[in-house]
Amino acid sequence: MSLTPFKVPIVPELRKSTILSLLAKGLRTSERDLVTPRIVKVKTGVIERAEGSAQVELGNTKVLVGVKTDVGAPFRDTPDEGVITVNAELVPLASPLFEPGPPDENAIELARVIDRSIRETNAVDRKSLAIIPGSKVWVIHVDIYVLDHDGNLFDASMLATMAALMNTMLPDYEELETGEIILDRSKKTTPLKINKKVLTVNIAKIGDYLVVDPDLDEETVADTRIVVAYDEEGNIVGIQKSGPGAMSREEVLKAVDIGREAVKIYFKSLEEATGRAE
Amino acid sequence: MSLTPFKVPIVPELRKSTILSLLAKGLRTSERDLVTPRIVKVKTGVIERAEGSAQVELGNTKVLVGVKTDVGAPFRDTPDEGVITVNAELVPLASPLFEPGPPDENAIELARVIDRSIRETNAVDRKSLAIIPGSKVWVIHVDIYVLDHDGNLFDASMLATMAALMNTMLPDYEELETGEIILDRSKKTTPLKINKKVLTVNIAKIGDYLVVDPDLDEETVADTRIVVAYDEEGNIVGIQKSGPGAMSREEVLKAVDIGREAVKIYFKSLEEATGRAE
Amino acid sequence: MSLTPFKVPIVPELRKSTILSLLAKGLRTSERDLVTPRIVKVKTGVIERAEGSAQVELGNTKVLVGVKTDVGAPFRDTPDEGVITVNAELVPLASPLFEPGPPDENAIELARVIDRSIRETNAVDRKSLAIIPGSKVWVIHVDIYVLDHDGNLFDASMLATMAALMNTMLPDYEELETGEIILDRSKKTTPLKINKKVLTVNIAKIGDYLVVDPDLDEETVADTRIVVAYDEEGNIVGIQKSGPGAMSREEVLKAVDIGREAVKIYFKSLEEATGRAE
Amino acid sequence: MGKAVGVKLIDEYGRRHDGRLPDQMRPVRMRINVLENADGSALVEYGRTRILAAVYGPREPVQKFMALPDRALLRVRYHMAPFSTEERKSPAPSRREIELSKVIREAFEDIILVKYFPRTAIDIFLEVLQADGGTRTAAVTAASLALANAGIPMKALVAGVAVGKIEGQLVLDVDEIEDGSGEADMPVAYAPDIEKITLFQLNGVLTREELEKGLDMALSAIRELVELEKRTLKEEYVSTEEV
Amino acid sequence: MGKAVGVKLIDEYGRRHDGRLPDQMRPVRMRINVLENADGSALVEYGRTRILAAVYGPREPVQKFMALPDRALLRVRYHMAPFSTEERKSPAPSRREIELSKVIREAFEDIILVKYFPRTAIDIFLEVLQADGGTRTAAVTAASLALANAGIPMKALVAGVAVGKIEGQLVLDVDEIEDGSGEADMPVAYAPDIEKITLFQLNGVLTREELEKGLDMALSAIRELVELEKRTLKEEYVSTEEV
Amino acid sequence: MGKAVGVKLIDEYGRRHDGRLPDQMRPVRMRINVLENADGSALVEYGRTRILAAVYGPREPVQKFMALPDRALLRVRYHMAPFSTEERKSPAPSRREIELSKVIREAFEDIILVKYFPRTAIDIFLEVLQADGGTRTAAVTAASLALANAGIPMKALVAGVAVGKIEGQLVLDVDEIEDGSGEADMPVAYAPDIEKITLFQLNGVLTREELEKGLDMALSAIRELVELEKRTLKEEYVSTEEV
Repeated sequence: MSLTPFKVPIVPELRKSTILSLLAKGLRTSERDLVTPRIVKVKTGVIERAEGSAQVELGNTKVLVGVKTDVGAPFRDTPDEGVITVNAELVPLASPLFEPGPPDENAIELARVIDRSIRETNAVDRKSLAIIPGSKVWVIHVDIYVLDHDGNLFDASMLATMAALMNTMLPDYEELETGEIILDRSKKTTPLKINKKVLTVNIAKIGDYLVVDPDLDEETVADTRIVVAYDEEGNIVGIQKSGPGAMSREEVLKAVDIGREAVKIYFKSLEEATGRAE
Repeated sequence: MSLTPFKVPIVPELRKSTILSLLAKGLRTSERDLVTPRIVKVKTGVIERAEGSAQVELGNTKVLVGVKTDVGAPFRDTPDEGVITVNAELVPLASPLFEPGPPDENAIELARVIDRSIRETNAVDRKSLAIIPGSKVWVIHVDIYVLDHDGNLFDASMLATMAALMNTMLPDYEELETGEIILDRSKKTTPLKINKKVLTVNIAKIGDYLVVDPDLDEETVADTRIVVAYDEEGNIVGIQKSGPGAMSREEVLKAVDIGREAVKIYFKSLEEATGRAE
Repeated sequence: MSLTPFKVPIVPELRKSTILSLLAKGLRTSERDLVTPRIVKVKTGVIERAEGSAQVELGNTKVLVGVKTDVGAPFRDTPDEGVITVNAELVPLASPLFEPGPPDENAIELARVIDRSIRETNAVDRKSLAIIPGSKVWVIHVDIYVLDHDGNLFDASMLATMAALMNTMLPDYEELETGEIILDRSKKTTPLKINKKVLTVNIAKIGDYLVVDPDLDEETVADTRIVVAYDEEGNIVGIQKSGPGAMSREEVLKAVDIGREAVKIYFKSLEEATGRAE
Repeated sequence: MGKAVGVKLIDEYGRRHDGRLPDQMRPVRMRINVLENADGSALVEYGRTRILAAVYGPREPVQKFMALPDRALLRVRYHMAPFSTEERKSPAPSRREIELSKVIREAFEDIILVKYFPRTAIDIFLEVLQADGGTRTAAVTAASLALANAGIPMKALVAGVAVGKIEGQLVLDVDEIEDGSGEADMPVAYAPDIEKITLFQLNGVLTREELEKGLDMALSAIRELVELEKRTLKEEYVSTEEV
Repeated sequence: MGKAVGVKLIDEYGRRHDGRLPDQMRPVRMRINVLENADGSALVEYGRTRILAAVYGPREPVQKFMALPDRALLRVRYHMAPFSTEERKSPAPSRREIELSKVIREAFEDIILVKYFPRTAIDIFLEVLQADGGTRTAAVTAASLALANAGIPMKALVAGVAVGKIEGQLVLDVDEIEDGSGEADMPVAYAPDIEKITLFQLNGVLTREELEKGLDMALSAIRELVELEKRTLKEEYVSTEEV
Repeated sequence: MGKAVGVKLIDEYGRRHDGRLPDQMRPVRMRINVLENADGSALVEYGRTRILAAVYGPREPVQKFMALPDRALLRVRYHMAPFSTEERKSPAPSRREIELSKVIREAFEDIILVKYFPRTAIDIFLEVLQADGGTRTAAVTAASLALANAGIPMKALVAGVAVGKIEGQLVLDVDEIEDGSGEADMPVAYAPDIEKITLFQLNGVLTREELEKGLDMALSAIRELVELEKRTLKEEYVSTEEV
């Protein structure tokens, strides 16, 4: 069941007209142009005890991602592949809009969009995660933790997820004669095998304008948003129109093109943080 | 925890007195006598991909039942018998009275009354559902889906359940050397073995009158209801007084006798639909 | 998430000043001194079909504890030890303050404080509960059922738990060749091995006074409470400050000393009821 | 709950496994005023089956939007203690408990004079402390006593008992062993003073004749149970063993 | 849902496993007024995918605090019947169903004239009776019909369809077999009369060119689907097989 | 969480496994103003244990019926991030988290001047980002800082620390390894300026003398921690490693 949100902040008409009149001049309240994201900071290894982690700041939005690994059973239809789960928590310390409780539709959508981008591109090499094919595989838990919400949780979470996965080291393990696997989490020596890097660009439609990386005010006044995932070759590897409202055919295609340029900025930040430029 | 319903439609006194004054003449608003159900339509095989299915219309009440099968472990105390589960969903499209959410007490009562009628009579041959006695048996899931609620969900659901079970074909399977069972749902060749046919008759007490198959208006003004399950031999194979209110000893016995006649109409509809008259 | 209780009974100021002026004279509304608990009644074996049980009355507070046993898997890090679980239900018949539903923070705190007192002292010999070390162990379920709430659920529940555990007899069992364990609950011949007896004393701070075993009125007006667990040697085997409010260092130490005397009264009641003075 | 195999439940002399005759109840004990906080309370035992009932109200409903303008709201919870059954029962309400809460509530909707107390709630909390068959009917009896003990006006007292069919024979007040192997179980609640059946279920197969005979066995036993209730309300405690 | 191994999904003549051409839809059936209680209802089939839609409202919101002062509250539930899938689906809402309920609600937020009905709720209930690929897009089509059938004013009718990529080729209206082995699945909902895309997702990998081509395939098919909707609203029932 | 077997946790020179003396804390870092949206926030580290605290309020309670006429309602959530522990922790609140939320809330009920803000709510959200022992006491310290940072008036600042007993010896600020093998763990929160103990638990066995000695170790350390809090409130960031 999905309901029209009835507890959203009401943005004064004045605010909206300020945003629009700035956009008409090619400007934004955050003093950047329409196609440039806010300042991005990516830091990996921020949770030493996790197998992988990263914190991303995108303007005032702050997202922490931790990766934990475990040994479990594979899915029946992919017996020789590891399992990856993505979960997002919009914890209440991040925003007056968030309340404690199980993930709501926004948290679930966020996690699923990121999950699909990784899964469909085989970004993490799932075959390399089989320990005993058919019975024991690595289970990779990606937990997205939003710490400060100032809009565009998609791009910040995707970037933090990708950085955390690239930062992940699998623990050493011992295989007992019984087939049981005993982990030694104090030793983590095997990097998670990454096949592909994937990032998203969230583009908001405000009036007739398309703007990259909307902040919370912009998201609130936006007509709608489209989130596009790209790989480094510029392929489109996932899309989600998110939010009420509609776009024309031309706007969709234009957004895809704008995003393809903007994602390069994110990829640069990712490379700088992970030192794994390829 | 059970609460007096506090969101029931209030039937105007006028409506109730209309119903009562018609009953005094042996008539009902739906232009039938007191002991005759509404027009029944039974159609089987309506969900092609399910292992069995049936849709029943009883006046304006419409119920869909689908049967899915799976392989699972038997109960510990009946290691050589299959498992049957009955679940009812009062989905919100069926009535302004239904809200989304897990089954409430009405849905649970409905499912359990039908479940008991089937179980106690061994209507489905559970012994024939053992695949490897003690470890692998068929699990038969009966899902009752109410699509339009105009009263008497009991009889419509029981009829649809019975018809769907008679319509059920078990999938072919292969037993691996490991003991694992692999289903091939594209081939369904074994009919589910039915030992006995069981149907219910719901009888409402309105004032001093007993009426068969009450519609929603009648249920709302009824003092109470009694649902009696019968097999084809006329044995009583289950009873549930449902709804607030009470009955005298004589009313109970009279209801049981009225129901025993009325159930023949339902059995006829069942036979016509399933072509399995015995 | 924990909230300031917003549905607590409001104790009239008058009541509070009555309590305080009595305390100033070393008296209490229940006609006892500050360091003496209410009259205690302990009765064991009250639920014949349970493996162990006890009912405790502490003034008007009444708690029933039942112990059920089962066979299950040990925890991974203690493969040769049995498992003990403690659960508390504040069932709504016990108080107008209790509502049906899953255990709230008060019930959870109660269960966990008692659980820790037992666990940390190895009060129940967990090693003796291994059946097949590494795979099959006894699982001991302690269920605390509050029947009448007139304050100090901690001491009454702890006493009932201890008495019920001392009353517990493990069922006979048969080990099949498959390694499966078949219980015969009709024969219970092996007493649960108790290493240590542990009881708590709940001390409320009301103004500048410390009172043992507060009743509900006293708990309601109390500034805070401290629950101290002791073994028979007078060691301190658990503490929980419970309730809002604070205590000074001196009050804490004084409470611990007061409790150490008061607990002897409880131990005496326990011994009389169980006949297992050691 | 498993079916006992090969055990004769009725012997050659017509005696049941615990020595009872077919139309004989287990020893019954009733007591009121067993709890301090509740407005009314009762403890009822049919043999080893033991039910504790508490009644609160009429009082303000927990949530105001539930209040009914023309009558009291009834809330009933039938709940089993985790230690009441052979294997520990999870305290979370099962589908069975949800259904039984409903049928027990409905057994009292037309008995309590709910019109006297508009906008209030009357709560009936039933705890199965020990389960040995017949818990829902003993719960009805306990609820009736607790309601009377709370001074809630009722049209009449109600009591319940189950009739079973084992080895082809109708028997009164089935216990767990008999229920597990029985062919039918028919719980009935009845208010003799107004001749109303307020709860009625059948789980199993009966002929029309057996139904009528079984029903009459139940009604007859319930008349005695209600007499016991009346004595209990006067004397606070009654036991058929001591009679 | 497993990927079919070694099965050719497009043959040498460009035909798909069920004989369709790449840009061909499955047989479509639409019917309105299929339910009595709902204010509007529709049954939509794309091949074996079958969706039942009901609309209630504008009516009072279930909980008053949800009411919005300047517009109607929309509630959408996309739900799969337990028997709609290959293996039984638990009736509890899955994460997938929660997401799809959201994107379908958002597909109508800007289509329904919600400003006309402040303080009310409009409920769209979508039940997947049988799932064979494309359920969310068929659900959008069914919702559009049920809304119109309920007389809810809308800016335009909406319909949906998914374009997939299998064996390197773009194909219209993928079914479950194709989806399971496909490289991409792109569900689109569109209101042709106002030229608005109201739902858009891509699951898989496409080049920029494929995206544009696929989108145009979808929009073209949706134009025809909306024509069918219009005919359905006049004639109550339409099937492309009978055309 | 398993007990380390055969590992000496205190060496012959009285040094602990990480080189600390018995009465020595791990390196402590405190920082405020770490979040933008919260009215007050703090990050507190005791060694590898890391707690993020946010305070919102006084603000309107989420649900109006919770509002208290004479004081602010306090809401506290102690919550562990799934990646904070050795094995992933489910984000659903555990019984342990529910209990700790309660005792931490109670540690502030008498510290915050709740009477100043009737009918409002003050929310304290505590996220354990990394858990290495002592999370509840570090959480109290973080909450105290975040409350001060939010400008919520308090009687005094509060801080917390746990004293443990390992190999017969009392030690300050136990970490996870020590806790796992320890004989006792005693978390204490204290407001030195008003000499009030606001949180106090003991998990394990102590003699009367050990209790007093351990309590004094804790109080002494807390006095220093509160001094650090005061410096942090002036300087925004403080670390004992840099001192």
